[in-house]
Amino acid sequence: MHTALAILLGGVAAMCWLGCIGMLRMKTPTEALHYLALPAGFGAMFLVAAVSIEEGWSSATAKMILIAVLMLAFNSVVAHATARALRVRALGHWQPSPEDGVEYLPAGSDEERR
Amino acid sequence: MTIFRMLLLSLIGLAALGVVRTRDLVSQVLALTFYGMLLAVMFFAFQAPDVALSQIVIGAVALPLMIMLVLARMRHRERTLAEQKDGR
Amino acid sequence: MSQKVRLRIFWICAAGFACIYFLVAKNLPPWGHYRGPYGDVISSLSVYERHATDVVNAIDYDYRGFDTLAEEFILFTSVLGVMMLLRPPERKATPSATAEESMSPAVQLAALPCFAILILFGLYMSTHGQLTPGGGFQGGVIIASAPMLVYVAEHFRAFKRITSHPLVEGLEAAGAAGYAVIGVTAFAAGVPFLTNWVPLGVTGKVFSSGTIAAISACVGLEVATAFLLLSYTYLAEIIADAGKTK
Amino acid sequence: MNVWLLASCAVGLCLVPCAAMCLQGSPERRLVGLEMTGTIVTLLLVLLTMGFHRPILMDLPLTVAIMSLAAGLVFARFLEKQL
Amino acid sequence: MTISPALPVALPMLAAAAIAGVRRWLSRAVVDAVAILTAATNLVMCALLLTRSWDAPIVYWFGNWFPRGRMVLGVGFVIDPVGAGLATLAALLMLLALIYSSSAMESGDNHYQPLMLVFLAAMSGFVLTGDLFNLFVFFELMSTAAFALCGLKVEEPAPLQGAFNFAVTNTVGAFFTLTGLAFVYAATGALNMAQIGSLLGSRHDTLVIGGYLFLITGFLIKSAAVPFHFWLADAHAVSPTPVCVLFSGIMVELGLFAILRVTNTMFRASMGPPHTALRDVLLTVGAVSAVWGGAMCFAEHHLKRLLAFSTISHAGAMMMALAVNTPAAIAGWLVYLFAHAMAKSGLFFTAGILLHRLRTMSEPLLFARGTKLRFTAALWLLGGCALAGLPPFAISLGEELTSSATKHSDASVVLMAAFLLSGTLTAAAVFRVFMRVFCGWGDHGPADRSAEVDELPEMHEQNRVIPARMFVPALLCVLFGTVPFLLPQAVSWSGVAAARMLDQQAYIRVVYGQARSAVAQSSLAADVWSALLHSLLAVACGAALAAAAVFHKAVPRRLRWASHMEGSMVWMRSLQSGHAGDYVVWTMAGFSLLGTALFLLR
Amino acid sequence: MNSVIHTFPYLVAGWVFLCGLYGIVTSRHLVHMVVSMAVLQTSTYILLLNIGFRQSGAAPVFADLPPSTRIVDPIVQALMLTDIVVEATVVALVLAFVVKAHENAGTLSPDDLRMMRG
Repeated sequence: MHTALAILLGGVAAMCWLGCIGMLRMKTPTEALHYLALPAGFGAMFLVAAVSIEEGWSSATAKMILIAVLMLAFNSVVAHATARALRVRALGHWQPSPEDGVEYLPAGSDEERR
Repeated sequence: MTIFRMLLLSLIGLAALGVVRTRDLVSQVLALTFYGMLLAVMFFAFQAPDVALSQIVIGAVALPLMIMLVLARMRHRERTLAEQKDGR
Repeated sequence: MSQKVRLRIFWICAAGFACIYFLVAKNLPPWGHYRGPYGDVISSLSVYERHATDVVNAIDYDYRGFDTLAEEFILFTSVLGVMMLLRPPERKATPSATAEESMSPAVQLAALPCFAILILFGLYMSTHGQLTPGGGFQGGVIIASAPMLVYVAEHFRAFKRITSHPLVEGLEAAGAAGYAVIGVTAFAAGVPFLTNWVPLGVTGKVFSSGTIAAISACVGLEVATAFLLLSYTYLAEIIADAGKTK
Repeated sequence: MNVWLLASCAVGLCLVPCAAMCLQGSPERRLVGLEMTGTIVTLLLVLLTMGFHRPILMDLPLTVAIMSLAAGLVFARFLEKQL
Repeated sequence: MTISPALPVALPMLAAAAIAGVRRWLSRAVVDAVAILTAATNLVMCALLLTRSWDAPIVYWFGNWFPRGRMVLGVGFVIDPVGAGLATLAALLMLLALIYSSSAMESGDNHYQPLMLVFLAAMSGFVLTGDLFNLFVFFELMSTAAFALCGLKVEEPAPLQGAFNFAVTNTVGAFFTLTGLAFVYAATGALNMAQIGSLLGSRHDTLVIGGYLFLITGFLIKSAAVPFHFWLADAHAVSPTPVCVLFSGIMVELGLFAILRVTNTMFRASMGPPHTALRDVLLTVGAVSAVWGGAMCFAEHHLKRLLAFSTISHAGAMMMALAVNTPAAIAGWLVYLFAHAMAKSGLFFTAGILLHRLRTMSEPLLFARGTKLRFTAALWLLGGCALAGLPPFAISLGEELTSSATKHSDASVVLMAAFLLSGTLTAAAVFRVFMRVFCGWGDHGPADRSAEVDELPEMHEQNRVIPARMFVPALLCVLFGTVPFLLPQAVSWSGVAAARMLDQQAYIRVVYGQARSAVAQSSLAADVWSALLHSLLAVACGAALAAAAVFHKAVPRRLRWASHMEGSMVWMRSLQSGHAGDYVVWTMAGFSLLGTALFLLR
Repeated sequence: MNSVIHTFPYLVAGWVFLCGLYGIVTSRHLVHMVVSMAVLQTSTYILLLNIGFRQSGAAPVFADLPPSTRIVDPIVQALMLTDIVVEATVVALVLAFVVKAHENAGTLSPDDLRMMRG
């Protein structure tokens, strides 16, 4: 049991470190944004496992699960909103257009599909 | 744990200097938010959960948000004034 | 005084300040070995005499409740001051010429559950103040931050309807006055101002510890509405213009 | 000093790269760093809570999670539209 | 029925919240009536508390938390005659200010009255409390209300800058105070002032000195001591008249009161005699402020700023009384405080009437335009005489009492000189305005930058007739200013109050519910003839100085230093730079100097 | 080493105080000045917290603790709670001055905004 706990917590720390170092090494903010997923995804999952090992089923575990769900569900939205803000600040618009010279999205993704 | 606390305090000292030395206002607000988070962690590590909680909601969210709103309002006004000038 | 001169004087004064501060700090009790009895006495009393398990909240809303009353009125005053300073001038809304894209559907969709969670969590926080960390103050700020998500989702009309209602202002005053009124009710029981005179209930339950819970609720109301008013007052101009582009 | 506190020290040191992100550079980089800080602080507070053996304090990381996500959304919107 | 000591704080707060909640639906007249009624009730309640506190200080524990043994648990009010008297004075001035503003001011959509009521509650709490942190919280509440009131006239750019500078300097001061509070808490582990006093005893190490230094820095900023004074002129120049009355009449003095309270109830044994450092330092600060403020006052041509600088000068004079800190000196301080509050309020009300009629505050622009305003002129002249202390106005009585406490010591010369200079210079400035504006003598006089700051009148509509409600407060102030002189018991009463204030041991005993102290007797008597002589000298010198400045063409070229003083003290004026960063640097400089002096002289 | 640890936290509070003052003094924009003021305020939290801290003391919440546990000083925490509110509200009010000054004067550099000079 103790070993499992240690491994899980080590995993959390490793995810955090990987995320931070990756974020720091990336040149553009958009690239750095990708590393948010490591601690928010894997870190939170590992932590749920670790807390439930330690506590069994208790209110703390429930809260931890809630935290993990929140992180998984909303971190993607926040990352999307941030990416959008970064793109709009860099290019002045969100919808892709030929003058961009950068293809972040497949052409004509949003409007046409509607 | 003592060493961890000391490191946290040193980081706070650094971050405080970083916040006041940032001249760009939007950057400064973001730095202030980071500083607020750091303080919240420190309060928690120093066994003050109540204070950490209010530091999170005030120092790391409400206060930067207020400053952000003020900056937004001023930019908005500057922009509309510039547009009115162009319109004439 | 030019920047250079000011900075030069600053460095001299900073050296003086640092010396004084160092001399004082050297004589402080060694870190981590504080011995003052005040906190210990109160924490040994609060569970038995007030049935409150969160000592910090017991201090804030009972032992030193008078400080908190004044603090609530600082908040009240400053909201009043902000509203007075930024009271809307007679100005026509000038819709922005450059049409802005609205936020992505993903954000608009996510903002609403987040709104609900914030409100629920804020209510939880302000009602459990005497038991666990938290309390009216923190809960109020959390509740007040929920409408910002409505704003982010660009339901401007809904945001305006939530935050600019005259009722908000009334509730803010009611929250501030409520605290003082709770204090005054103690006179009816023949005890001094702000005495916790109602039955204390069972330790660990939501409706325990007497007026602490009631005061916490009042503070929550006051803080939530105060921050709503603040955010609306700062955003009023932008909203007026944004509403016109739609 | 238990394994939770050890882990929290390791995670806490991650705040240094976050500080490097948040205290210099363009607002965009800072925003990304800030969101990373929110995530790491949430995990850190969970670890500390368990390390102090006070599961009652679990409300705090929950608050941090909710508030930092909400704040992330709001900041992103303002950075996009107004600032 | 006895009045609960909580009510002077709770009632205005409740009234303010009630007004603010429904202010949209209330007419101006109703709101004014409620506010005036509340202030009047407060006045009565505070007066009753004053009479009750006469026999023994009233101790009131909020939340019914009586001390357990030697451990004070909750927050307590300890009401002694000085505190209750100041609360009464605050309520009186608030009443007059509200009466004045009901006819003379726009109320900013009824935001103004609740702010004033909160201000009143804060001042009452500040003077009545016996708890250090409570003192700080009310200090902040008072400051917050004051900032908001200062920026009331939002249409003009100047008020906002004045209010901003005011807010920044005072908030920085509050942080200094809070740091000091933390040090004191670390040293004693208590927050009740009596308990701190008994725990500190005669401890005199760097922690105690530093804690004291940090604590009073905030209060020194509030009481506008040089070099912490810069915010005051900016804030006064831009505030509406009734707010100026409260700032000058009572708020600045409350800063002094806080220094007195802190020094006497907590640090009397540790900082007081036999250590003389504190006395010398405060005496120096007071003397410098008195002279500096007077000189700046004479050099100023914006009427409200001129009065603001005279407040700095008089606050410096009062600070010297605090420095001496014997029963006679504190009694003198009380008389001085009351007389000055009345004189200054009368002058500010009169300036408000001038602004209402002639629509500017700049002396060069007002030149000879007041010749028809006989009644206003009389009020202004009387106010000038009151500032110089001409009997029956009581300032000179206070000066006499204070300097009688230092007979035969080296401080007495400093005191006399500073009092004389302060009275002369401020009176000269007021007389100069009188000669130029109301008599039309001489010429426009030099213009300066600050006088160019144009001030909009406080009412939108042009109103040629002055309502009685504007005159009555000014007149009442001038009349009240003579009370301490005409009432023979006033001096002995203030002697009793001062003796109460200074008896630290009795204070501590009362807080712990032990033996009531015996009623103090006072055999103080001021030498009226000496007071008369000094004040006549001040008035004569002031009039001469004013005449020399106004008729500067008739003065030989060699001797024109009066008009030089009026027009060309560039370096002193350039320090008043309107930059909040500068003000904070001066605060730090003052703090470092004070600290160095206290640490080196100990 | 021990004596360093015994005073270092207090010195950090003093350092943050100085940082805040530095920010206010060198500020070229009123909003920057307000933010520096907020930083200055945090120094008081750090000081208060460190004064009341006890090594191996628990957080003062007795929901899951036996009542005789050694805890850190709750008083300073109550004071800090009050203090944090005071900070937020004062900043809100001062920001309103800043907004209004911007609308009236069009600039926010304290060097240009000097109606009050002399």
